[in-house]
Amino acid sequence: MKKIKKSDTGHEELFCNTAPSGKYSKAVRTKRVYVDEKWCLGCRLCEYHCAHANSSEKDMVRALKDRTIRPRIHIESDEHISFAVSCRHCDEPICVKSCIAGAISKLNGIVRIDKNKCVGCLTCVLVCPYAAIAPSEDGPMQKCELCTQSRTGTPACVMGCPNQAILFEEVTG
Amino acid sequence: MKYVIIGNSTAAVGCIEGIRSVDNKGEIAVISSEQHHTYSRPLISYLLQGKTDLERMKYRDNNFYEKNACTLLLSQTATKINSSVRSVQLSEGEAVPYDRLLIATGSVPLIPPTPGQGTVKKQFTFLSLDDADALKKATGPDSRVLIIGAGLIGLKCAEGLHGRVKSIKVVDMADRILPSILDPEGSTLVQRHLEKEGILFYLSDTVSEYSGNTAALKSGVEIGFDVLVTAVGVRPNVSLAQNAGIEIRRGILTDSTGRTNLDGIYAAGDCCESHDISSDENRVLALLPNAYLQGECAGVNMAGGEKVFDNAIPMNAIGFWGLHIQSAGTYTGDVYRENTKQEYKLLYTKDGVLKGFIRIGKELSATGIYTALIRNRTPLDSIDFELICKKPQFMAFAAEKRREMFGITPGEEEGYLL
Amino acid sequence: MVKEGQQGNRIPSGCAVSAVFQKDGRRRNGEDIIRSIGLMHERSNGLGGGFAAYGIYPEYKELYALHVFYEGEKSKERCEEFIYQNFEVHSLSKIPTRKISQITDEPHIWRYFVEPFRRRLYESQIRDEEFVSRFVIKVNTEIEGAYIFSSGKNMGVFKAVGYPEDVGEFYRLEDYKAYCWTAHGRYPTNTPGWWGGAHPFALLDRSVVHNGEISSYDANRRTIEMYGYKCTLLTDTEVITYIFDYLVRRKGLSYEEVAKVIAAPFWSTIDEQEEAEKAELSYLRNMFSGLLVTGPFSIIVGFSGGILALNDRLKLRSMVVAEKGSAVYIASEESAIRLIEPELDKVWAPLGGEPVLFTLEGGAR
Amino acid sequence: MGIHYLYPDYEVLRNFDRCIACRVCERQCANDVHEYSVDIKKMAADDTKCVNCHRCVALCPTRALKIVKTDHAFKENSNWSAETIQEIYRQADTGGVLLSSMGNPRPLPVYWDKMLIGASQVTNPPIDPLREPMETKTYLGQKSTKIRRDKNGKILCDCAPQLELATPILFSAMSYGSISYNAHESLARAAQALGIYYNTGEGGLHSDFYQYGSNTIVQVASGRFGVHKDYLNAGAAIEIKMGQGAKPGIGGHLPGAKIVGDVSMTRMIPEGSDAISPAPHHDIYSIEDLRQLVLSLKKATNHQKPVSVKIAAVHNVAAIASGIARSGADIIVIDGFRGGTGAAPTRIRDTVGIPIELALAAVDQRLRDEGIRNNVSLVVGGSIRNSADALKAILLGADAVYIATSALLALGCHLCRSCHSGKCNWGIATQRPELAKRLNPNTGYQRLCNLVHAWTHEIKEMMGGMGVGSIEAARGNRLMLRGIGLTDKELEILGIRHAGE
Repeated sequence: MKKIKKSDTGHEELFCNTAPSGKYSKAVRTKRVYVDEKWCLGCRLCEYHCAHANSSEKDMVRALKDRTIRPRIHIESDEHISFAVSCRHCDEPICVKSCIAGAISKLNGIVRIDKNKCVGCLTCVLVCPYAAIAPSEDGPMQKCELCTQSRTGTPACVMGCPNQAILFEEVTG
Repeated sequence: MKYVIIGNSTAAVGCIEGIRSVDNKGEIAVISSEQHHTYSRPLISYLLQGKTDLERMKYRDNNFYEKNACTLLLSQTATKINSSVRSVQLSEGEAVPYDRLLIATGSVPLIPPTPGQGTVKKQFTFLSLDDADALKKATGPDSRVLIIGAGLIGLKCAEGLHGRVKSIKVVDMADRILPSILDPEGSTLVQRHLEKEGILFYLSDTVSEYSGNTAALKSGVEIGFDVLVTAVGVRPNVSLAQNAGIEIRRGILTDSTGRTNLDGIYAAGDCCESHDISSDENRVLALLPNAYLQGECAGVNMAGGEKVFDNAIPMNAIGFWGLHIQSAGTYTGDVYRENTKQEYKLLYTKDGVLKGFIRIGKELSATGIYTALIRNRTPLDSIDFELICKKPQFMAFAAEKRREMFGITPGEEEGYLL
Repeated sequence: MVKEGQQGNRIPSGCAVSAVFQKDGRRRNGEDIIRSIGLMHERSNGLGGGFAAYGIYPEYKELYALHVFYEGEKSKERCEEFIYQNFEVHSLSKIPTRKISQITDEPHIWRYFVEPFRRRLYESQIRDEEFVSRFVIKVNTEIEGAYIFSSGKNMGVFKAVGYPEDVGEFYRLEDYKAYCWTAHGRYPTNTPGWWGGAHPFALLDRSVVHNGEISSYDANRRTIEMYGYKCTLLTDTEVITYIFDYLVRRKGLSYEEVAKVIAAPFWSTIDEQEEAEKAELSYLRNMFSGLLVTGPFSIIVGFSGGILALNDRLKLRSMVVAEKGSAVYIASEESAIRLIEPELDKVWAPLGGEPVLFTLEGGAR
Repeated sequence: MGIHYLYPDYEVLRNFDRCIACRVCERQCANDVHEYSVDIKKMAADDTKCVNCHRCVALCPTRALKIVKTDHAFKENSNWSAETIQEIYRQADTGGVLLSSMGNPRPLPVYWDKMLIGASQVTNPPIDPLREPMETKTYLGQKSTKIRRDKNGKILCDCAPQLELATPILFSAMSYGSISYNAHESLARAAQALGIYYNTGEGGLHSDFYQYGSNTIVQVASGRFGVHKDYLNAGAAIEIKMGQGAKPGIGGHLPGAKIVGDVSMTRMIPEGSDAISPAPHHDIYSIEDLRQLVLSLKKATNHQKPVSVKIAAVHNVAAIASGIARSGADIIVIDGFRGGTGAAPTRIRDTVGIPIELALAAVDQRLRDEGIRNNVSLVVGGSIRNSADALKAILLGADAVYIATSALLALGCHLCRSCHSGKCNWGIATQRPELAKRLNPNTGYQRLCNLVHAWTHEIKEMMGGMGVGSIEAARGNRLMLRGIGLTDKELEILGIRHAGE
């Protein structure tokens, strides 16, 4: 597989001007989902694979037929451009720091939501600069947890992308 | 290194996590006048409502203190800070020495002096778990509740009590509800929504006198009630700091690292003043995210790390019966306004940046994109502002920016191994 | 019966090889070599055996010695007519043989000591060796029933259908004295058993005995045939002989250089060499790529004044070399050497693709 | 409709029980076959627009789609097939020449399938490629058998320029314009990674791809599009394209619609103008003219680059090849009649030219008979479909094979034979950016590498079976081939014996 070094992408700059406490934060090698907009076809298969992976049904038809899907990755597109948007699992996750219920945490590089604690106040929606958190069908908020909790165990959007526009890569973060 | 934290809420937790990101060894003592494991203060209305319970509203896991090696001193009130010998005097007589001290004493409710207040048997404030507990015990299906204050606390209290009491009436001296986060039109919109749920409002009015279970309003209206909740506001709890000689303005004054003017003493949370970058003014931002960020920043610096927190802004996400209100920043400058069936939206721009916004609607998504624009003071000419006004979206950003955010920098691909 | 090469009939065969070479030029008779090849009896199956001997005709050493099989009088007449048109014949005779029960159906076997007419050489504007080789190829392909199986100077090939030790007895090899003997016992996996198909195979003074079955056969054949050779027997030995003839005689390569062509090192090995060697190995392998021989072989090439032993690159066939004083022994099996010289100075198995070359001290005689 | 109406050849079958109306098919079909009906919340398909490229089928996440051949039929007639009848309707409609893409689909003999490869048993050991070296490295170029030595007797190792191939497979010419930028990038990167070559075709070389020059063969065709000095020097070799197997004797025509942006710049012709390659090179009307061009190109590149000449396999191919082998060219490429094309007149594609197997056998033998086989390397193309085809070609006498259709298939082509429409749903034969981006070169190059690796592995296995440890010992080793079900004449031309002999 491809080896990718993390660049100073300024991921944090959008929401948190606290100087990155680089030398104090623990460097964790983490795999993250990256999007290569150049190759996104806007087919939206990632959304469907995500919704399916996070359902309890083995068969996508049973899982998704006649339903409005609520994927944790979503495509923005216009006539010419399309790209997928999902949680960046930020080094300094503002959602974790802002959650009024203490329901969001980051463990092993993955930002997760404890649905049991979530009260649905939408503070996370207010603060997340990546628009990566949205309500689930049954109320509490949901977000991409890199399929650690899903049926597939490895990101379904990445596996389902027909054009390698979504990559699951290890970075030093 | 001995760390002492006065307070056990969000800022304190932020501080503990901040310290532990740098220092795994130092001792941490947490002094709390309450008797509870750290809990999510804003969740007390949800507790009333039954949407959460004591276990679930714990702000951190049960093993939080243990995991972070904290000594927890519950039901202990700090009475004095002796900065010359670096110790904190507790009400129980013991003095706790510190090398670094965090003051995170939060805020206390304001109770305006009103004639006859003493005659009200069941009266409460609504700031702590104990408040909520007491209020829960004091109310029943026949209770008529009078809430003084149509701000965030008063109205969340109203929502919390809704359904478990007979009636809820809200009095506020302002001419509209939620004046701190909404514009007049927005206030009206939300007020109508609350009224549909049976909440009665008495605005531009104040209680001139209580007499037992009756409140006489200045307007002449008399309201009978069984339970009174006073929620006109809070003020920073600064007396301890003040007595220690720490500089106080609207709240405790700190620099961007969380330091007060006294060596080794830091402060964070609702007891402090913040610099709101959207208005370029110092204000008390009694908001949970703000408390955490301040506490964490102070914690890192207390432990010898380096961190600054210098982009505080006001922001709020609140909802009542499915109607969500999200706002941030300062309402100043040019306004983009949208009022559709789905959403009521105001965006305020000034000096080429987004200063503030208000969104009201049943389904609000991606608001963080707006919030980030304010926080980062993103020049609006670097994005497609017209597009982003319609809806917060990344399409409005330059492709390069999107690549920074979501992608992999070209040239870093080292090639594939087969 | 379809002979070797007829109607495209190609017969792979397993074999035994053996050789004795005296570096000092001392000549010995054929008894030792017969015993040596005879020991490896089970490596042959009675369908072919033969010998090449160098230094046997000192009295005619400037003349080409043609050994010819004739199937009948008619072919003899035609061939001799052709010989007389092109050569001055200094001597001719039947090759002496001994009647033994193991060797039957022998053809007429004649020997001619000849010299090309100067006039013919001048007319054709070619050197005498080239002239003789073309003549041999022409006879063998065009004159039905005639087959020249030896055409060198001061050397001769003796071969027949039968076990090699019987072939040696048949040809009375105890009467010949040579400084170099090579021998071959054949185990063809098809059974035409034609005398011409026995080995050694020789062109001019270069003779080849070979054990193996080369997988590159048709690639080599189709390449060498571009240069005027005609592979009529479709045997490995034939094509290898032609390749040696082409590279040594016509291209002027040394025997070591020939080894770099036919048993070229693997590219990975070539890449490890220092620049000059790498360049030469690459050049030879690339330019003569059609002459790379793959598949198992162990060959012994006899020529005037020297002998070469070579294995395929992977050493898929056994071959042992030994020395005792100025005698050199090469054989498929060590026992075949020990039988005739139990006390050896040195015995070794050459590596795959590593040529072992010996020449007479003081040059060819 | 009426007389113009042709019932579609293929029908889109949708299993509505499985369709979740995700609309991926709709978004992915450039031919607008699929459409979502909002009112009934169902997908619908217009079969008349379907080219049977399988894009929708491949991307449907619930396997709700398949394409089937219609059972709509004309009255049975062995002489007048449905296809023949419909072609007449179309021509009667338009008065035009019928156009097609990709290779000849007719059921003509495929000689590869009538040749079998040998293997060692007992007398000669098979070689296990996992244990022993198994070499596929090949050099293309003139082989000099002259041995010259310096004064110390060292052999002088100077020879004509050679192309080194890690494996005897090259990607054959497909122009930028006929295929997309991303397809070219995939080919270029794969060629580099594999240690082989790809070919620019006659569309010039995009400046982005000069970096792959050492693995590039630049083509000079009759239109001379994109040819200039830097271009000639950018590649590792130059190929003069005299003909193409899919359409011998005619030129090319890339419609102006495809001459956009970089394509126009790379070809050095104005945007929107048709790129017409003449049938002949108008400076080559004879073999001696060809020789002049070969020498001119060598001169222009300081004799550093091998020059190849590509011809279509036609009736007298052996004689033509003999002429080329004496022209100074280093490599002869022969393209068989099953070779692909971005667009060709159907009649020509299907009826002109001869099979590559016979052409190769004839040319190789002819050059050997004339003793000039070493003057040139021989590369053949025109439907090399698998590693066995490639090895059979080498056993017949080729030095290496060109693959194009196989490479395109690896890139996703489903052989719908609609390249000429410019709406390739797989992002290959198109210049529309939204379609071209469907071929991610990261994927494409990887798949090409995989394909060639796989073939090389298979070739090594078969070589091992034959006991041939190096590819040059397989070249022209026709004894390793046997015919099956072939006539004496066919066997004679192929120069092989029948199975069992």
